[in-house]
Amino acid sequence: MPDPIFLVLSAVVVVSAIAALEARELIYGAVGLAFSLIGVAGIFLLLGEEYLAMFQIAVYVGAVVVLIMFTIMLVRRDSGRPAEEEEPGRLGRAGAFVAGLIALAIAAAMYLVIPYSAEMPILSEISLHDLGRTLASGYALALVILGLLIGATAVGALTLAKIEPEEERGGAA
Amino acid sequence: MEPLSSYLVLSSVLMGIGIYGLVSKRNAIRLLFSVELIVNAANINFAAFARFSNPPIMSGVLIVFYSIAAAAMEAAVGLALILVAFRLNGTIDVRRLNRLKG
Amino acid sequence: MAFDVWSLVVIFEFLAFLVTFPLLVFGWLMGAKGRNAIRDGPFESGQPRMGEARQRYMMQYYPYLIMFVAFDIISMFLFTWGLAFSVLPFTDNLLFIVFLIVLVAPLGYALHLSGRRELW
Amino acid sequence: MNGLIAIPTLQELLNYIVGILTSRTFLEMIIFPGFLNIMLGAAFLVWLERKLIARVQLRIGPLYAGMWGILQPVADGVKLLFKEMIFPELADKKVLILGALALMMLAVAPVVPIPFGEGFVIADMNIGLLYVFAVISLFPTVILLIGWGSNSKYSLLGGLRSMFQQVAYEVPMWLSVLGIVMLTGTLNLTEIVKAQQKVWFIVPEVLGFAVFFTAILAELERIPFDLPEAETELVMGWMTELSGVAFMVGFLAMYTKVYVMSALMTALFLGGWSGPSVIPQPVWFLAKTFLVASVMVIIRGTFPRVRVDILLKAAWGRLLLLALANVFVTAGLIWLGLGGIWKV
Repeated sequence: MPDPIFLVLSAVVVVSAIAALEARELIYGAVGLAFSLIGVAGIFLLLGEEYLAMFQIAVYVGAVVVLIMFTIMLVRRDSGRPAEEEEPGRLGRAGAFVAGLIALAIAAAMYLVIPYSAEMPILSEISLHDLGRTLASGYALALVILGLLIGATAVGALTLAKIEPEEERGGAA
Repeated sequence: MEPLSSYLVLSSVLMGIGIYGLVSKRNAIRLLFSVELIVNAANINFAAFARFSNPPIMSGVLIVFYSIAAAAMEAAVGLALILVAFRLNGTIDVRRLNRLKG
Repeated sequence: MAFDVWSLVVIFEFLAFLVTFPLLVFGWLMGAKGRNAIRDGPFESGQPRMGEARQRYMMQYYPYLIMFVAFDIISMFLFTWGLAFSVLPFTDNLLFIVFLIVLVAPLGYALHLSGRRELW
Repeated sequence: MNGLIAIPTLQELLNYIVGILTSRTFLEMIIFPGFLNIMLGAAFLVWLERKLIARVQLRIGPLYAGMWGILQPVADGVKLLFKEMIFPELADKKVLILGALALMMLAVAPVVPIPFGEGFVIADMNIGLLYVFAVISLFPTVILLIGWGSNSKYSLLGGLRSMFQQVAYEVPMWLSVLGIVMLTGTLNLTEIVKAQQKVWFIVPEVLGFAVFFTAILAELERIPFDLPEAETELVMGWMTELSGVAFMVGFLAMYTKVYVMSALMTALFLGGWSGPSVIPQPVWFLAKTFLVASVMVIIRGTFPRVRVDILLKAAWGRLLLLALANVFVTAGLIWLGLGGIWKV
């Protein structure tokens, strides 16, 4: 008997993920994505990873979705129409078929091959202190590299997004 | 309690949706949505495996932290690229962004 | 189990929904209705509508948004550090400070870029 | 247990329901730290603001509804309840209505882990502080959506400004609290209050207090930083196209947010419920909360509005660095061995 909470959360995740891809207006797609990500945070809570769930909500929904919405608002033609031409024809159906096949194959593989479809071990909560301690002791180098990565990507994104003066002079592309 | 395989099935379904989006959509921002969905599917797997091993593995959780951080910054760069593509071509339809083709 | 706490959050949100949604429905039912071409236009200080509302606008503050994404992640990592601060040895604390200082350079760059209005 | 599910009698069912309705958790949700408290607090803040601002500007303020006009918020509410909800023809009605609903639901959510007294807390979360911040970080999304869905220039510009402002001040707000987390080593708000029984955190964290207060003024879009709804430029900002009950809900949500953030600040920096025990703990807490809110109102009465580029530049160039300086000061305090005072 599956856990009803898990079922509800899975339904939220899956349905809003589909809505994100199929919504008519791009910005409502972003809302769907936000709900899907919140659902994934709920799954993390169900797994007992509270800090991770808060991290997910604050970073994904609080920052990434806002950035996506802002970009969607910028990426519009002057007429106000959204700058996209969807064509859900043959390709869409083929894509759905392929994706369904892949998902089915992976799901079957996981269901059959994974040796322990066991219960979650009952255990004490992972203490919040351990998180910082493990991060600092075992993953120190990775942390500094992550800092460099974040810095480099931030500089890269800014350099990409700004309008070069010569680009303006070059005229319409 | 849910067994491990439920989480894995959920994550593979999510990944299937992401792949569907990547294959069939032409809008660059929707492709970014699909990538985020796939990353999230992977994150569910990491967290589930970390929690279900006995004793739970701390690094399984930490790798999700790193993964979320990297995915967020990747989204920032991707959106900047989309902005540039829109400014140069007036469209974000990936089928029309083929000016690099010889 | 920690999830009990979160079910309380869900119940509380549901109660908030139960309090607010009937209000909105009530207002919808009780308020006057009717169509009027002038009144139904967007508010532009009494002027007739001019052009599209959803047009392109300046993105001078875009660098701040990128910096927000960066520092959002950083501060979440820093909270793990803060939790463990008093049990960590001195060298490990220095590590986090290095992690923080690495991010000051992009911040300076973002501030510089955002100050130059001709770029956006 | 022989395969049959026992069907409860009506009496048992009734007892069960009464048991739930009178359980402490449920009462806490509905009455004291929960809804009644929040709604009355927010309504009281509306009145307090109008009255205090009137005093600052040498006026009298609301006078006729009830004693000293204290029922004025109720009168306003009833008026708005019966007004027509006007939605521009190009706007997305669903976004406006659901956006107002979402604002209200988000505004009440942070109250869950805030302790209004020892034991007067809805859910004692281990991770309460982070939960509050995660909820607050969802506001810009909703506000941007409302601004977009209104399909009006004022709303869109107001929504964008609001988004940039809230996003910019979120980071200093988080980092100004990091010092407290370092001193106590916990994210549980009840334990943070308990750690302040000897000395309130406003003493060692005075820099963090200043940064936090500035940041929440900006988060709440209160006057020196109320650019999103600067009435001379943007009419009502992102709320321009909300009308009738939708406006009422959005407006009440904003005041609820003021109340909840004042409560959060009380719990974090002003010792929470601690005080001489002749007065009960919740009274201390509420008194401090309304003191914080009154200070915000008086600031509204006395300060001019700042410009948007200065505002954003100040967040990243000054406030963030001050918050980081506060972190280093706290680290120094702990390395000097003074951290034991606030250890739980």
